[in-house]
Amino acid sequence: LEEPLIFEIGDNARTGVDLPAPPKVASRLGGLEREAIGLPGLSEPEVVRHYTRLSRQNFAIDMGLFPLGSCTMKHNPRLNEKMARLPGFSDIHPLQPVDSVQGALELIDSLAHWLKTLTGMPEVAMSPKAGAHGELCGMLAIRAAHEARGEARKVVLVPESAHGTNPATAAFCGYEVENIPATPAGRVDLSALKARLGPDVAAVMITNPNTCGLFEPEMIAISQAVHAAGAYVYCDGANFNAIVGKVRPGDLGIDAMHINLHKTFSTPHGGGGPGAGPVVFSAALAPFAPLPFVRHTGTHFELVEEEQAHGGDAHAKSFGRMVAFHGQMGMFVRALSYIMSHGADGLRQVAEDAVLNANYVLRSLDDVMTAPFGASGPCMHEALFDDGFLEGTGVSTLDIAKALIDEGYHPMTMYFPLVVHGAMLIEPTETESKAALDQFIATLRHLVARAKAGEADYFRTAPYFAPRRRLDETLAARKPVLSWTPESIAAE
Amino acid sequence: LEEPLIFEIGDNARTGVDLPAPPKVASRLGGLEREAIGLPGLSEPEVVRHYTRLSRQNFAIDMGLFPLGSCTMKHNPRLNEKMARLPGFSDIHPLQPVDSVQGALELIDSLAHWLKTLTGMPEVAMSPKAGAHGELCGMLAIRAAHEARGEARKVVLVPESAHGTNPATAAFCGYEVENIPATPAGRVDLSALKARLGPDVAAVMITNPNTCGLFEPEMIAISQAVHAAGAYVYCDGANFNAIVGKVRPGDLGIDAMHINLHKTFSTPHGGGGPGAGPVVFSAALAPFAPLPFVRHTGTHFELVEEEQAHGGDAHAKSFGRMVAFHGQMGMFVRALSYIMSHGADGLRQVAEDAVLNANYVLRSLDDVMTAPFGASGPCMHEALFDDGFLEGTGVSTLDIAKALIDEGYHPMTMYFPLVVHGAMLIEPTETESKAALDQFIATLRHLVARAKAGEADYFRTAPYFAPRRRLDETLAARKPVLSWTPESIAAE
Amino acid sequence: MRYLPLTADDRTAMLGRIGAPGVDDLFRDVPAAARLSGPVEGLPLHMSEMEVERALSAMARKNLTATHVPFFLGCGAYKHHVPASVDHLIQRGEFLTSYTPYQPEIAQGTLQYLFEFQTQVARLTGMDVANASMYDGSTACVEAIFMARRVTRRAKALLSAGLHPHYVAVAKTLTHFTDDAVVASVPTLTEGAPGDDVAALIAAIDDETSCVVVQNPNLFGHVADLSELAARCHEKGALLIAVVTEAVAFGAVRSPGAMGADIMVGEGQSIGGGLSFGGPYLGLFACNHKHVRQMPGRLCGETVDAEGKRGFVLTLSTREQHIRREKATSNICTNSGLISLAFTIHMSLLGEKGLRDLAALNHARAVQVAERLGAIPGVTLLNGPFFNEFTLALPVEARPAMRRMADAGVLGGVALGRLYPGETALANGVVVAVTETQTEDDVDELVAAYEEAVSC
Amino acid sequence: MRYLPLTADDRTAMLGRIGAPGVDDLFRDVPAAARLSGPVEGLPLHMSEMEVERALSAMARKNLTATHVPFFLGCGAYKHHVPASVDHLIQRGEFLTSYTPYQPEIAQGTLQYLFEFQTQVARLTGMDVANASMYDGSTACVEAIFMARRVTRRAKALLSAGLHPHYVAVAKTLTHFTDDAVVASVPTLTEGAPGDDVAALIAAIDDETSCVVVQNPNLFGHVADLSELAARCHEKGALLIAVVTEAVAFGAVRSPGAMGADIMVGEGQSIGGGLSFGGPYLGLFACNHKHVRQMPGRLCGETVDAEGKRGFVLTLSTREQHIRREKATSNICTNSGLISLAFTIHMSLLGEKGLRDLAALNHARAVQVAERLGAIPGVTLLNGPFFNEFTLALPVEARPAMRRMADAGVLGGVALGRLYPGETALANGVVVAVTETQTEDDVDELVAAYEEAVSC
Repeated sequence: LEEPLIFEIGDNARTGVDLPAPPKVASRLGGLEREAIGLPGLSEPEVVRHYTRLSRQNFAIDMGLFPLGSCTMKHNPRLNEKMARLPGFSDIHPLQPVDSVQGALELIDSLAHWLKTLTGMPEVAMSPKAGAHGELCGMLAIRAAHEARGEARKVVLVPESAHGTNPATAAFCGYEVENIPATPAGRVDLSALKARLGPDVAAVMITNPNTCGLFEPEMIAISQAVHAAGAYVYCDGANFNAIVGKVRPGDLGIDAMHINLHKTFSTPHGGGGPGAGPVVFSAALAPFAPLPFVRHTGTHFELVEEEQAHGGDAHAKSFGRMVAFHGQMGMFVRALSYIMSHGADGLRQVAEDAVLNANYVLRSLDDVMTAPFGASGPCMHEALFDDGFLEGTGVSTLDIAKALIDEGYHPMTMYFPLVVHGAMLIEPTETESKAALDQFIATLRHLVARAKAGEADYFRTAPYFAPRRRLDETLAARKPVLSWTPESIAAE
Repeated sequence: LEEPLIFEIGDNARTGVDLPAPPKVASRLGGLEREAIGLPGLSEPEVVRHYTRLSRQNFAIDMGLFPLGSCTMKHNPRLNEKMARLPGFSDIHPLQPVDSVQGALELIDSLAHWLKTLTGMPEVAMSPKAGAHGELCGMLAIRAAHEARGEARKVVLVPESAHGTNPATAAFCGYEVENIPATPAGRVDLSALKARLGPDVAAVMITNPNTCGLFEPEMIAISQAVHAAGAYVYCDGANFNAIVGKVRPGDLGIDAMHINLHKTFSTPHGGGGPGAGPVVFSAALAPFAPLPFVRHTGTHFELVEEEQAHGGDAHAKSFGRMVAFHGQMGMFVRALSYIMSHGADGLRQVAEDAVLNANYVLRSLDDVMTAPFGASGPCMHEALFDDGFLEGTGVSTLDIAKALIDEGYHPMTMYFPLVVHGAMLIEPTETESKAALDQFIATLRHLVARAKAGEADYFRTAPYFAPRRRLDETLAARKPVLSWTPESIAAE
Repeated sequence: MRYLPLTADDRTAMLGRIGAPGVDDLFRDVPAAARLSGPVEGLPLHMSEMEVERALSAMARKNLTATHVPFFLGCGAYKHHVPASVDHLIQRGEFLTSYTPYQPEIAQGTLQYLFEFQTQVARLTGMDVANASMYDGSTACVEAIFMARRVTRRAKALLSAGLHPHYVAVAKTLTHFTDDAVVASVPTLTEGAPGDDVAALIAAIDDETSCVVVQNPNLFGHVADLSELAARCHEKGALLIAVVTEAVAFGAVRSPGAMGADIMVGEGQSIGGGLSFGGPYLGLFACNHKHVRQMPGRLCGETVDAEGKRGFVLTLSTREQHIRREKATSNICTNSGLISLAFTIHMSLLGEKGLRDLAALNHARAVQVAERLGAIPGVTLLNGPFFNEFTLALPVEARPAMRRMADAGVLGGVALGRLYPGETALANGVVVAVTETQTEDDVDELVAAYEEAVSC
Repeated sequence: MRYLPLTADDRTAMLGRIGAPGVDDLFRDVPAAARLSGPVEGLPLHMSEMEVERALSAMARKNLTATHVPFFLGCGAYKHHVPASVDHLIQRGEFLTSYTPYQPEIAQGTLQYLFEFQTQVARLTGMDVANASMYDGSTACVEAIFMARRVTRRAKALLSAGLHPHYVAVAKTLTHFTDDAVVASVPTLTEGAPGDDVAALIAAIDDETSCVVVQNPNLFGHVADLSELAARCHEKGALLIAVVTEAVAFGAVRSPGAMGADIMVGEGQSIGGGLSFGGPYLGLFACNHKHVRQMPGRLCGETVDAEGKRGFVLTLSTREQHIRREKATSNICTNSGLISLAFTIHMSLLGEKGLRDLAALNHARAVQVAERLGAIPGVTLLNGPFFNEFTLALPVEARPAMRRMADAGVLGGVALGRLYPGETALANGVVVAVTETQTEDDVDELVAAYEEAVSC
């Protein structure tokens, strides 16, 4: 059964809610009454069935292994959902008098304490709404710090293997972006970096572990060189899952790092959000961090949210407010629930198992697939392959990924990072069992064997058993249909 | 991907729960320590994925139309689930002092009031756990009433079209069961009934609307005849959805009727339970109803649960306790939530729409399918067909039902009631839209056309696209494998 | 009318196709005298979701909930911590809104978990096979008595004095109308073994006895070795029915099967279920291979489909009422599907290690609390061996004491006067259950409350 | 370690295949100086689910929740009744634990609801197209200012005095580092039209102006006709950005599109979302066809699959950062997927009729409450037209008055002193929001609380 759109099944008469009749009053809308809207009405049974059916067209962690490199698709404990729905967290208003939300502020303060201690950094800004927003926060603090010194540095250095968000963020903050090449071993080229550093460079944005799944062994040297040049080190924290509890970024000389709560700390991805991207800061950047802040004074939690409150305050040089209100409270509760469940010991085990799982995948496949940096030693939490092993088969990285769908898996990350050809980046995460990995490995080996056996035709039109075959993305972009009208594209 | 059993994926080392370490104490188990158990251990992610995947092999109301006659598979509002989980209902112990559970007793009393008023009956026993248990309750009260009069009547009359539970229940209570034939119009044969009534007859168990989906137009006359013979009328309330808010069974002379809360009042079927089967009683049977009872005295709710409390009490002749504790509290909350949502006006609309939907199906299909009682007038909430229209096609009722699965529907009830050949009993319920019915009707017409066009081979091995093809039920019964062992049947 | 999809236009169009002038015409078979012309009188009209929520929440708030106070009640219903994932999974529409799995092609989800449930219950109880659940422990218990009659063709059941008095009452109610004789006696609070009457039962077994029904741990928390009783039953051709009301005990106490029971019935609410004021609960029923065809209730069995793939179906249904009508083994038609699913998921999460750890934690905490309460002057701890529940003798009548304690916000135990209202010899007794859920503060408040109660 | 499936045996076997002597060997690239030898110091170890629940519940209980007290706060976050089915559906694992729908073959569930969401938002706002949501209203607002710069190639934004001060602050923070000039002024509590500066804005538009940003209803609840302002913007080549923070108003107040707005940004929390102490919320963003390629954020579009079946994909992604890197229209990578799903489901349940009824109910209740509060001696109702929110001038400073009210268990409004801490001219102002959720008792308590506050 094809699932129609709600606009195709609703009408004007039905509704899925009942409401008490309004009291009779004279309207005070000033004559600005609403015109026709054009929304369909449905009863509750129809709505429940519609969205239940739609959901069944999705793949999800709850259904199977989700080896999406750099996305950390790990198990989402339902305890976290339950905790986020406690009325004491879910049903409080951001502008209630602070005495009436002491528990909420305590929760934010507790999570902040964990994040600072795990990273070894003295300050954390909690309000950024997602990873990219956290990057923005970090870069704004860096820019504010330079401005406070009266410097107008214009350049941000970004390694080739950076996440796409990094250059976008730097540009958004008004910086010119320059790339730094990678070494043959997939790391930042330290000498190239040193050569480029100078008084025009504001910051280096680095990802560590990097997007090849490798730790930067020269990280301390990099930081020292950057600091010596008067610049700051921004670290993309998307890959923190590989080292949480094992390494404190503060010990590596990082000045700012966002933490994707929806990656490392398992708040659900929810089909694309909401996320949360708190940013930890070194002592050098801490004064510039954005408002608001929770401050613990004895038994009371204060909320520092007024820019006017700067005088004499530790946040006197704050670059200001990034969002209305105080950040992603619902995500904070989930993350703290996850963090407390693991504890300092469990989080360390998380990193160890994530890295162990990735290396197990790497070493179980590198005889039949090509691992460009496999020879340089262990990977961190994700295993990177290129498409060298597909040469001459007529099968592409994309084809392998789509064929995985029919085997019950989400595709791995494809064509990223850009530094290798036809990249396949596999991040199993620590919440997959050895049995699940063994099954996944066997499946991939089977597909590789079929590709090498000349079955390119099979691959080129996979998947066959998904809710949809391959979709025409060119048509969508060429002739954008972005909202429903009675004339369907498919009917043409 | 085939989903293994937990016994095939677990081991002894894992667990999906964490617990605080126990304090060290000397055991007081008297040396009776537990021997080896043999349960597999799994982590939480594995368990969540396993049961999520299993769930996806089920069909459910949330997925599509469920036209299962006599089962009333209607929409299950999520409000009811939310209400049942309020800690004030879900987290109280049945033996707490009654002063600490006044709200719980108020809820039971409120639901009891609704059930009594809707049925026009003066008393209701809330504790029966399900429909069949309610039947037992009703028949025990009837037997107790006869005993109280010093009579030892031995026979219960059951019409041909009765639910299978009815004769089973009567037999369970020590009665001999005799059948009453149906008229060609699918009703109880009143003259045959009158002819059989006599001093040995304890009760008539009747279903009204009956299992052919028809109302018994002579119901009042039946009751009068039964009462005149000194017997009681037990009504199977499974089909109450057809008349709720339109007709009060008390006005028809019924002495006892169970109400399947999981049918008429939408507590979820849950894959086979739990249900709840309160029983309403006429004044004649009320004194014999089972304990416990909630009694409202001014502002206080009492719980009458002690058999010793009989003296002077309205329940002095109670036949006793049927279950530990007070019945299906969780189901009571759901049912009351549903009932209050509809109100007296909405429940009346429920019956009207349920009957309208069934007649619409009947009249949209009776030109291509055979409706044995179609000529006698409207049906109630379910439309009955027989397999006359399949004569000579080589296609059976079962085949049609299984073919429906591939079209996205649950099969209708098959081969029940027994009074027609190859019965197909379709109960759409009031929570299906006209559009959903039109689609269902079109699908059935299409299948009928294919059957008549000679596609018997197609039907005989349907379904093709379900999680399983037809299963070998004979093998299962001949060689029962009722718990897991490492040797799978399928492997042999 | 948020749950009703038909619009006025729909209704008109549909009546048109039917050929009926109005909806009342469809009800023309109803005798005119019984037709209501409008909504049933004396009842309110429909309400918004918000209003229903308000009204029911107001009722809910009037109850003292176990989570919010020191809570130590047991006697057949126990508070344990249930992982959040259990309730999440059982609420998936595919489980919640599905039907009894009579159409196995589209019910493998339900059928496979039932097969897992049956296997789990069989292993926990030390029996060969378990059914797919029954209403609750009390109804499972009387079903076992009837089953023993079918197996032994005898009709006298001996019920232990340690059996939950509600279970005794249910057995008496239902057997009143059959030929079964039920022999039950009032328990005594013997120090060291309250409610234990194994020796008396052994003495009472005769050639008429169909079965002996013993709860273990019994109502008073006492744990007994049933092996000798089992042997004696078997000598006399009777069945031993073991009853367990606290399923967590399976993780610590020797199983009924290992002690020689023929049938095990129990209340499964402890695993995966909530207190819910007494229902819905989960009847467990297990027995040995040789009696399986006399077992009541649904059974799920393994088989293969037309392509040879493993699959599951309801089986041996010739025992059941919908096939056998008046010759069925019981009249039960509904099981506790969703509650058995919660049990299965919680048990899968626990695994053997988790269950043993949970049981060990329950036992150790109960021992601690028992010793603290027993040390209060005037309070006597009656139990020798026990699992997580024990009986105290107070110097005052227990039922009013527990009421006063509840008024002060402590749910301190089940007074025996509540369960045996006429029995003055039991009136000072109270049964206290301890699980993993109470905090140290809860225990301190409990001890203080008992000290206060005793000093009154 | 309930979330970690690897056993000690697994780890040993896996290290064997890898050929590593131990797990620390896998971390050998980490500089020795930065390797921790054990768990991070100063943090607790792992906890059971029960213990975590206890600790977090203890924090939650310290907050005064909107459901449990008379609650009348708004100013950008509103309490409405959300049907239970919404939260049920968004918790389905297939939605909750899925990823951004970059693999459309296995993400049609997400993609189709995004397409429905976009259509709903476009129709509600009276605009042609909407994106698939942004973080919240405040970040959507600053994105609209940047978009106006891209469209007009000008860099001066005029912000209405009636715009939420947090939105103003966010715009100032982010534009500080770009070339945009942001002009904003302090609102005045003009009787009849508090915070209204439409005339002043019209006067201020010049040839440098990229956009005018006006909230409607504004922070003070005032509802204005923006048509003339829109016409004036268009004459001058500037864009009108309309901001709506209370999405229920779409059911009662003329839409931004109908008034001539070029971009509509808003906070969608009111439909489907909870208060959640300020987040996660839902940024709405809509504009007209001609500007769609300058629109930030994800877009879902209709297409067909290889078999010709209708399907949906993320499209026009060349605007986005993962493709464009430094040339992207914004750096946003995450939307508010699950919150947009809640919005879509709640809106589907409402339908046009339900939304209009809900808005009418909000308005009527607000008018009633406003009149009662305005009748209190000393209290002045400042609003002429308003929807469900209005501003009062008290004879006393409002912020301490609201604190005292909260201490007494009434959340009576947002004191303007909280939002404009330095502005003494606003210090006696308070904004009161009324929705369908307050009972008559709540209103009575509110009125009594204000009478008390005024008399202090």
